[in-house]
Amino acid sequence: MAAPAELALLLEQRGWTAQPPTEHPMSGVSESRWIAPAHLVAAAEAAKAAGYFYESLTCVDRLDPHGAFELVITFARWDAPARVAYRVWTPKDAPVPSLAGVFGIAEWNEREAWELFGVGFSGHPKLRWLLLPDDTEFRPLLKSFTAPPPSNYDDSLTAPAAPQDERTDSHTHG
Amino acid sequence: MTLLAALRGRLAGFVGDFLATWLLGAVLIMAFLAFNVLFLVLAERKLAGHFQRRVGPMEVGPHGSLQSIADMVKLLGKQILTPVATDRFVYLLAPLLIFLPTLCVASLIPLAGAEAFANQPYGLLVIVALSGVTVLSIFMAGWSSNNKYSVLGAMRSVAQVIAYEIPVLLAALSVVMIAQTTNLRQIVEAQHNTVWYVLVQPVAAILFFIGITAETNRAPFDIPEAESELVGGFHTEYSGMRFAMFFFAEYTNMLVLAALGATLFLGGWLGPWLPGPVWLLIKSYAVIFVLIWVRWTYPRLRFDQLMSFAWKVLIPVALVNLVVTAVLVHGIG
Amino acid sequence: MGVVVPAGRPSDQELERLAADAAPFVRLAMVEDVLNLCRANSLWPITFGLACCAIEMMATGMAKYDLARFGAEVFRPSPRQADLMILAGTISRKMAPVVQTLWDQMPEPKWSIAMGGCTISGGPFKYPGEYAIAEGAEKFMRVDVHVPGCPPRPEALLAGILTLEEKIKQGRRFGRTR
Amino acid sequence: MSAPTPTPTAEPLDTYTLNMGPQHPSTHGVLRLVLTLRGEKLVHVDPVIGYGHRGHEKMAENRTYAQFLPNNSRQDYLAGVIYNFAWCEAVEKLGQIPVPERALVARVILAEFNRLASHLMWIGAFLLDLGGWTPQLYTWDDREAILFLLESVTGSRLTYCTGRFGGLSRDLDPDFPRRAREVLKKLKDRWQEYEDLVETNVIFIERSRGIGVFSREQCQSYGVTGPSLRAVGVPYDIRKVEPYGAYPRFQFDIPTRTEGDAFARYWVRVQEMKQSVRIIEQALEQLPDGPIIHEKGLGSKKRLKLPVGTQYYAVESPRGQYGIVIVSEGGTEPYRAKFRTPSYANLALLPDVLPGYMMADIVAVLGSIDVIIPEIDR
Repeated sequence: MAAPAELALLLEQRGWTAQPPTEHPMSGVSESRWIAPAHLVAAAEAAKAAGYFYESLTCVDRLDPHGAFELVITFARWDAPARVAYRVWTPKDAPVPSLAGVFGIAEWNEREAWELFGVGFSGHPKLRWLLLPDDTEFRPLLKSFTAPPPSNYDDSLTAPAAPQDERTDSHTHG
Repeated sequence: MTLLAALRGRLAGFVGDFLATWLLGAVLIMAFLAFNVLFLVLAERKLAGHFQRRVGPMEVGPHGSLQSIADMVKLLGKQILTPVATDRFVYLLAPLLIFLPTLCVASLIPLAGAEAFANQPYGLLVIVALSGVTVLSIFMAGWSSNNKYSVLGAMRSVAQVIAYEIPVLLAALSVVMIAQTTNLRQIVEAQHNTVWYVLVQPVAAILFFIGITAETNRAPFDIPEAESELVGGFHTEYSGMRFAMFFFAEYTNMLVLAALGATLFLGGWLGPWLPGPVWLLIKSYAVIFVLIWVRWTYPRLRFDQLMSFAWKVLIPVALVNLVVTAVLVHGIG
Repeated sequence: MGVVVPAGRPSDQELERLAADAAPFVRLAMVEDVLNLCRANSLWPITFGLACCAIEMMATGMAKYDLARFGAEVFRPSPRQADLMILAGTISRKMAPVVQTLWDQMPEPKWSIAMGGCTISGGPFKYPGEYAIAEGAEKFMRVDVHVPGCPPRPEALLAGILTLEEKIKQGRRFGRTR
Repeated sequence: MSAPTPTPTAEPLDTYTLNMGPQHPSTHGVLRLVLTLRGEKLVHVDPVIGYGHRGHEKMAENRTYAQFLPNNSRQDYLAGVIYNFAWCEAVEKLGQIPVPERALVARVILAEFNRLASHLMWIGAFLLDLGGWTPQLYTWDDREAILFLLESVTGSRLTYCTGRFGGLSRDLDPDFPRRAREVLKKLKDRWQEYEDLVETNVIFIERSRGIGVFSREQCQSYGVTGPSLRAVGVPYDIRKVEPYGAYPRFQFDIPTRTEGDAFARYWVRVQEMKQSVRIIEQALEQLPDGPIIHEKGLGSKKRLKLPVGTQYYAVESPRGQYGIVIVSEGGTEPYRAKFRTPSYANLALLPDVLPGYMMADIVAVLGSIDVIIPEIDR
């Protein structure tokens, strides 16, 4: 029944933690550690053994330091308000080891992250489209994505090209 | 009845005695059953409404009374689709074949004492044999419309009707054992001034009632066209007037079996003051009211539960009831 | 001279020409009116909820707002037996071809009600660069009555159905006959 | 049943695939289950989701915090108030915006009424899936009473947008407590009727006991939360485990069962409704006076900027734990917003549980876990 502090300590002893590439504070969690992608599966198994359940996977398309993905995987417990966040930093083309073997829900979360961002997951049973139609070629949640290819489901074919809305540019650099 | 006799006499002049009776009888039954379907569809929707705290159709006619006519005319005006991949001949035949048996059974129910048509010595056996034929057309409909949901519905209906035909037959048999005849008219006359058979044979009456609920595919036994599982069941692919045929057949089947139940257990046309057929109608509509009431109250049984309920509960009880009746009748007789 | 039906999805002009060719020589006004009156009073909707508006559509069918008074409470699950499609909820781009298939499967005198902002114009989910929804049902099918709102109240849907009934009674057809 | 059928793969002859397709009377929306059946017994199910995907998360990235308020209640429209308040509370927590007492208690009252309405709707839908038509009309009638009450305060019936950063947009009118107690009294009379009609009904018990049994390992592996988890015996409820808002002030307990089957989930939800009534009664007594919104919170006028950082904020919705992850770069719009919805995890468990059941049980189990499709697809 490891409290979050003990689990965090365990991760550090085993040397699975990595240096934080950005100084981005994390709140709403008891402990948050940067995990090296290579040790992700072992860390997840440690969390499962300690009684945590796989809560969520958030993929963030980071632009400011040097264009990479930040994966925030949170684990929570049933009996205590303890939430541990594993943060993984991967360059855009390097695949991350999949947790589908450890947690069942990881399969869907990873399929969604692959589909909306393009993050590669090695060892995933079958990376296929989950939410978007099977013939989509774009990754919608990337910051570089602004509009889908023209189709008759919106006004792209009929209406003249809408002037580029200034708001979508303003936020790219926060 | 005298008007009918006069009409029959004049018709006999043209086509001979037997043909005239047959023609007039057929037309009378078809007309009445068509009227009955319209009334029953409306009754079901209004009763369902009142069971569910709402008032049901109100717009068409005074207090919604012509709603089912609007439904029928709309269904008449609908485009009749025949899906390309269906087995055409069987697909087209199924709706026609579904209500022929029920019409034949309707002609066998004795309406009143002397003048009624039906005086068949083996009326009950013919009825039970014919009521097994409707499942054939349900299976044809399900199989031919080349839709997986329909095939599932068809398979289920075959298994269900076989399982529930036996309790109905055994219940009827126990009545026959007491009345010593399978002629429906004599069964009714046997109940003339003694107590009705529903009191003599309460177990058989309950079995019979459960059996006809299952035979007319009504909840809680409506698994062949289970809306929440099989989308439309066996008539998923039927549209327009063909779908209306299935509707027509279901309600006709309901009335005919209810009338049969009334004849066997509630003393068909017996009753003070009112003429015979009116009494028969009142009793069968009472049975139908309970059928509708049961439909809007109970959830649906699962397929295997339904089967085990029939084979493990209804049929053993029916057999025991038969044996007990035999011992009593032999003992007294 | 048989009416030649072009392969694939006919364009609007061909449909108008077809409708003109196939128009009956004798207009039976009386029968048309009776038929339309009966069609208007027994619209059987298809059980087809997409998103939030589906809950308001169900609320219209329930005891308080009672769609049954207009003879429309028989929700047929199979498109073959339905003659009204109430598009209740957002039509995503993955769902659009399915809606079109359902619409084609319904037998001919069929009508459709676009309920809620999403089915009229994309509603709250229409913004520049939107990738997920079809902006309105008009983009790929014929819509007879639009019921605005997000979600429209049950009374609004009832008003939509009554407007559709008026439209059927007069036998008029608006919009492209696609 | 009408979706474009996938290319026929070489499958053994004794099984066939059946599309419980995007349009089906009992998939509670546009969910498509590709069933591989042998006769009526299920061999394998592959849920295909995404037919209700609207791209909430992409929209969040070009909406300011105040502009995104209406979106949340359209994700789970049966718990619109809870979702709307979740977004407000997440932003308030990240931006340290204080909330006055009256608003905290008012939020608990509205959220619990919304939970009651959602469970009532579920009971009707669950019994409809089992084939019973009439109960839905009665449960919806109670739901309409609650919706009428909520409408008088929030102005809408389903998709609420009454939360603001720092409180509520409108104050509860003085007559609200009396009308609220009336609705509660009407509900309490109905409990007995539901108990007699449903729980002692042989067919209902026959159809729902012993099917769709979840185990604790499955729940941990798939992250199942909410009534489905409490039916397995785990008292995990965010209102107790991670108390938020004014919930610590009220006494209520978390009903659990151990069987983990469809009947247990039904029972847990009915008991949960009674607890919600208890909370509302206590909240109505302790409703303090005072402002309904904090003046610092009137952020919608000026562009609210949140400090840099990532935050996870969880709330208890009728279906389970609803988590909001806000990644802020200090701008007026969230850099990234992720919504962890309970039905996403609850549905993912089905392919493990359903094989071996018959067609009628698939419908019953799917109905018993109470999924909302746009909440899964976001």
